[in-house]
Amino acid sequence: MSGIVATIIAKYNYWIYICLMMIGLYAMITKRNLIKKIVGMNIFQTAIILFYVSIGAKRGGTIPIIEHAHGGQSHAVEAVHYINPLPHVLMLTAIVVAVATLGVALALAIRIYNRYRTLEEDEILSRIRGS
Amino acid sequence: MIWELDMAILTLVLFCAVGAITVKDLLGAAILFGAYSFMMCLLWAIMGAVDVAFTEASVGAGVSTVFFVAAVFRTTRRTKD
Amino acid sequence: MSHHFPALLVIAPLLSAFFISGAGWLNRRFCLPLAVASLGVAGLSALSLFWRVVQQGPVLYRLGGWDPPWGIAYAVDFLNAPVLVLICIVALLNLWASHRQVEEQFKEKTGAFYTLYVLMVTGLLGITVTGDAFNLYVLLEIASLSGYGLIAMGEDRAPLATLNYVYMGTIGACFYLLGIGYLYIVTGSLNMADIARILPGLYENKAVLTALIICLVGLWLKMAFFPLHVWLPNAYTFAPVPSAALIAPLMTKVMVYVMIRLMLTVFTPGYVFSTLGINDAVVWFAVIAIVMGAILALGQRDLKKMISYIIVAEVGYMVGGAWLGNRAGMTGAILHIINDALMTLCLFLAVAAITYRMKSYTFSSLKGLIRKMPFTMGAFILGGLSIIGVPPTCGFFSKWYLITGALQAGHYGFMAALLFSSLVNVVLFFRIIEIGFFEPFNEGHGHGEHGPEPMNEAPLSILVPLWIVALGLVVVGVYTSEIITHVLQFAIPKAIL
Amino acid sequence: METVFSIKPLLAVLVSVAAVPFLIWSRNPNTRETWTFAAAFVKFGIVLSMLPAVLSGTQIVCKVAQVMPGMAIAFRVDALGMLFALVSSSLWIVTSAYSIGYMRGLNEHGQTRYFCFFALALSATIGVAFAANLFTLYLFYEMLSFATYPLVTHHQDQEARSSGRKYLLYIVGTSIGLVLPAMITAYALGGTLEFSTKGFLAGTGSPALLTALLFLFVFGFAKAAVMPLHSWLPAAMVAPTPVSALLHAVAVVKVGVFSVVRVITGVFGVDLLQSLHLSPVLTAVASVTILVGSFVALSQNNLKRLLAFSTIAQLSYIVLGLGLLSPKGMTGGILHIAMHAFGKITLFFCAGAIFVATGKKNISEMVGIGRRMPVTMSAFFLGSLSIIGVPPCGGFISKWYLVTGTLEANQMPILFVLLASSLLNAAYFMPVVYRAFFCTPEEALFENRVQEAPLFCVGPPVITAAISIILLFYPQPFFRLAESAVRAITGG
Amino acid sequence: MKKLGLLLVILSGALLLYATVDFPLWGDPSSPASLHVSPRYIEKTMEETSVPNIVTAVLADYRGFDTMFETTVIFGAGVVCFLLLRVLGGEEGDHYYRHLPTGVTIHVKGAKGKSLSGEFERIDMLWTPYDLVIKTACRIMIPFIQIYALYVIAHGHHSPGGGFQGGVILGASVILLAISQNLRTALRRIGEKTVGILCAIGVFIYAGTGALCLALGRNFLDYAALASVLGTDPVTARSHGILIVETGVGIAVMATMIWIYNNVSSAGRYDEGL
Repeated sequence: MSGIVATIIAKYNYWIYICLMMIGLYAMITKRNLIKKIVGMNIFQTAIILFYVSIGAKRGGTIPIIEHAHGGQSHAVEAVHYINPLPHVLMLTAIVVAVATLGVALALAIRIYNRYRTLEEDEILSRIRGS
Repeated sequence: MIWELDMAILTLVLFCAVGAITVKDLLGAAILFGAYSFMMCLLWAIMGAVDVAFTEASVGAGVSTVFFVAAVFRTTRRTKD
Repeated sequence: MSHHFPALLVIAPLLSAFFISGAGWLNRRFCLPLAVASLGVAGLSALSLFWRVVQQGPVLYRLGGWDPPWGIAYAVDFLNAPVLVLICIVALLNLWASHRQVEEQFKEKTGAFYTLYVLMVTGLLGITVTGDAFNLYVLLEIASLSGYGLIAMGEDRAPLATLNYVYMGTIGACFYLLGIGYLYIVTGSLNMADIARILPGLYENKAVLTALIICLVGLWLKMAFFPLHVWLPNAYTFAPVPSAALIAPLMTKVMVYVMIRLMLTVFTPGYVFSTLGINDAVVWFAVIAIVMGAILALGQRDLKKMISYIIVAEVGYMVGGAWLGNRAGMTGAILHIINDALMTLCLFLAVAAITYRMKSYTFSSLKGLIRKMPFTMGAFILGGLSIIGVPPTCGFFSKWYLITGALQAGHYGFMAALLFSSLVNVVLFFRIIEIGFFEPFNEGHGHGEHGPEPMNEAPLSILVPLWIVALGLVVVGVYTSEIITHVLQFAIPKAIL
Repeated sequence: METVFSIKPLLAVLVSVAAVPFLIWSRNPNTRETWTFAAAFVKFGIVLSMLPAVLSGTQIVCKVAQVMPGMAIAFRVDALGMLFALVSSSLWIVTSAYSIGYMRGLNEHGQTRYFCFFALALSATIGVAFAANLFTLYLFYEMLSFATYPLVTHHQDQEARSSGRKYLLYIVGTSIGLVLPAMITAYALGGTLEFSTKGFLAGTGSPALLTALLFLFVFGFAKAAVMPLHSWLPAAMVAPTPVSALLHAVAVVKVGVFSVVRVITGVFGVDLLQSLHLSPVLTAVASVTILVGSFVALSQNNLKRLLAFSTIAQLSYIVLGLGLLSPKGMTGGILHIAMHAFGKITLFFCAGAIFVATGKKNISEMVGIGRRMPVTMSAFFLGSLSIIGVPPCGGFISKWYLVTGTLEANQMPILFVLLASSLLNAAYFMPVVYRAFFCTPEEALFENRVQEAPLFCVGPPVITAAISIILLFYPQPFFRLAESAVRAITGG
Repeated sequence: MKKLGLLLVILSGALLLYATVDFPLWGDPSSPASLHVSPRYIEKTMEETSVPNIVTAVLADYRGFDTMFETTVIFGAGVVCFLLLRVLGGEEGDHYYRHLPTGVTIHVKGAKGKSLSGEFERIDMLWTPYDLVIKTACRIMIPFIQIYALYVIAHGHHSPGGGFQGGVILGASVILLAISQNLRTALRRIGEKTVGILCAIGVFIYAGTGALCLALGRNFLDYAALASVLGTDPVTARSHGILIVETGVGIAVMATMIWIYNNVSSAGRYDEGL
């Protein structure tokens, strides 16, 4: 029993990230509303960030800010005591990219709405064919 | 890291995500997306990624949601799915 | 200074982007000179880097002064040096050709357009030169994001096409990011060379296999490999011509370069070709891509869309060639990156000239065009011949290597697909020539000397770059041997026979 | 064999390309035609200046660019190429004169374009003649295909459009679909594309593969019009007559045949073909083309179409001669390149002259024309004699050698094919001549005012007919070239 | 379409799940990711850059090049939004003004917008009165938010935060102003041109610092080169260099967030906004 729990704990993060990613992907593929797709896109991106942050997690490690006293010489730092900071750095970048993409996508959606007065893809397509 | 808390929030995140894409109102979707982001932020804080959590709190739950709301305000709340 | 060229290459356009953006608010006249100057500096850096690589071998540049696995390194080698030069040349020529249209079309927003243009080039150069897998993702996003902006400013339907591109492109980039994450979780490194060093012990690891597949799918989305191509035709068709002429030659080609880079440098040929058994499957996908691209191109009734579908087929050439798993195929694929970029540029500049005068690019507007715009159509035909693969234009030589590769690999399906697409290209281009040459039909039998019909050529600022590219097609073709013996042959690891 | 480096072959190729800008920029027709003549004479002069060296057994080589490892754009002038270059460059002069008469006589449009592409086509032809390797040959072969397209479709009407389509479909389709893969395979097998007297494919692949390659080449060079890839040739007869004359009796079709000859002799080599026992197959294909072509020609009413089918049949003589793989047969085949060229071009010139003078294209409308246009029709008669292969015309020599070749190779059926074909030739040419001259005045379909065509139209056929006759008595340059070519091929 | 999408999603999900079998356990301290590259960051940051927050050090120094482009991405997004949405010069049509003391609304037809005296306020057709409570509360909150943002930027060396987070908060404070009052009020405080130029300046500070290092003879972004300019030892120079670029990031991110918000919330017309 404890073995199963241990496995679940050990991989649960990864499973959830896969679920989230698939939710986002599903929304992007099947939803016809442009903004809904954008929401899906953001969920998708956030899921990947979750994945990376999970890589960085370290049992028994603390947040990656070194304890030190001002002025005093700090003691030797051991890697095992701190969480892996590299994924965090990467994910800061990824979050920024996500918000940048979000801005662009929303701007496009607004332009499309101004032109066709709807956000539903099928309605837009029928309007393009109609005109 | 407290793994029970971690798992509980992970499950909540899942609900928020499903909610955000199924709700039939774009403003609702935007707000649920905000909640989703905030849950994520909590999750990362638990995992010790404080900087990422901070960023997600200000960007994902904050500015992104504002952008969404602004865009929905400029377009329409109506959605068919 | 000379050993800072790898940084300068990317920094010059980047810094100028900020100045151009500022100039856009303060005084728009400075935008174009700034852009030209910065791309010129980048071009010179690329050329001198190319020269140095040919003379002395690969160059490594440590950004921030940190050693590679910890810091980010730029690595210029035989594979990316020619691509760097190519990007600079294409960007500069297109800037020259299209500045007039940009200023007419964008008016107050000229500054923003040039900013994005330069940023896009920065991104592409960075993607090509970087030796760090994650850095590549960030630069990829810069290139894509500015690409979205450039494309969306086109016609009525451009925003919708762009939004679809945004969706697909984001999925693609995210898949790539995810793949890098999978590699990171098993190797702990982000530097390409470092990953390649660690990887041999992990060939059996399922995460590595998955990483390869996800990265590939992501890149295929970005490069519009057949079933994943749906964003491309609309995006390139509705984009404004100046942007299309930058993005169409470069974006897909740089993505192919990234794929080859991953195959050769990160995953190593030993893993990609020997341990995995997916070569054949990928080449068959490429066959489908080529055939479908060709068939879909046949169904089009306007110039830009036709060329877009040709690009889809050409991507199939390159992917198939790279995955044949032998030296000739790989040489053909890399050579085709260069050649296809030039051919596409030539065609799009011709389309730019036609659009500039005729205000349309549908087939029906091409009637009598060979009389009206003989120089433009001449260059267009030259580009078409290159796409068909007629010697001595460069298209012939890459096709030669690809077919040789297919023969050596015993992959006759790929060979047949290449020949089929060449034949379809003959039909495509001669259909246009027919329209331009025959219509409107002369009454009677065409006897009797007509007075000279009004010739209405595009301005020289488009024609000169257009012809530079068109003649470049022949020059590159004639110098194929030099390119291969001095550059490309060192770009392919000795392990590939 | 001695080898000399010289840029003359390159000059010979480029001279007509260099003339194109002058043609475009010359404002009035007279300057334009002067430039055409100048280029034609210069080209002929350059080719002629290389003749003595070639006759003395020297090879002139010129390497322009190394385009791929082991593959170059290079020229090499040997006896075979010299013969072909001599024929085409000398006939360009005559055809230029004829073009001027014809185009002015009919007041055609787009003459500048016409002369430009004509010059380009000639460049390509000489390029093929002097090509030192298969790649260079292919390059100029393709260049010729595209340069002749505007000539074939010169009239720019619906008929020209559909003919142009057919032309390109056959020519470019086969060259990309068949020759290109064959060439790449040959390169992959032999590691080179350089023509050599023994060929470079011997011992490199399985017999089945090599046989398949040979047929890819023979059918791939569709300009040779070997059946079943012949039907572009009648379609291309919509072109103005000078184009048909030079390109479809001389340059284009001969380039196809010449390419086949080059492949047989330079890529495969006679020994290899002999060891593969391919001679009967080749000759069989050629024989079928000869007989079917001749039979179809019998039923033609349009004079130019008749000539086209006759060409299809005659071209296969050359393939046949080579396919015999006997020295005499090959000599005959190679000589036939020259002999047929002079004979056939005469016939085309005459057909064009008739069209210019009367506007008639069909044989049934030409009854009694010999009385009105005696000079033209006499030339026509001589030309047809040359094609049939009877003295006093040059065609006799080549046919004689072909016949002896069949005897030498001990191929009796082929002998019968040749004889039957000669009879058929006579059967479709002689009625034309007969009806032109021998008919009652009541049957004649022409009014009195019909006269000979302008001098520029009538002169050329007379000249070429005269040359045809001279060639019977003085075939020396061509004969010696053919002989030394065959010597080189067989290594004797 | 739905079924096909589901199938695709399940397939790719299965592929990803398949790979997790070979993943190291979650939080395993001996996973390759924790052993290969990252230990050096943790152990050497203090002596090499003298920045206790490892994330900041890696972000702005070891992998500073990534961050420069990250900032550029944001800048690019701002430019794209401007290019796509901004409607320039299209001020023709009807205009509405409200007389503040009395609340009377004036309708001006078919004229270019003109600025009336301070007693009038330009409004949109769909105008709703503002809530005084919200307005006042936000007015009080905004300065504190801004001070906090500056703290986040400046204290990024020692605590979570840095240029990016601080910049976003700073931008959010202006956005809050635009939401609680209206966009025009916010635009009066920080105009379009200012935003556009600030954006460029912010990223330029980053890239320019890098270029300065290059000009001083070290590699691009090697802040140790700044030691001679700042008059400190190379390690402290790195620390200061990080602060400089973080400031640049802060400016750029703030300006871009405002820029994107302005364009999105008014669809490029720069009217009242939300």
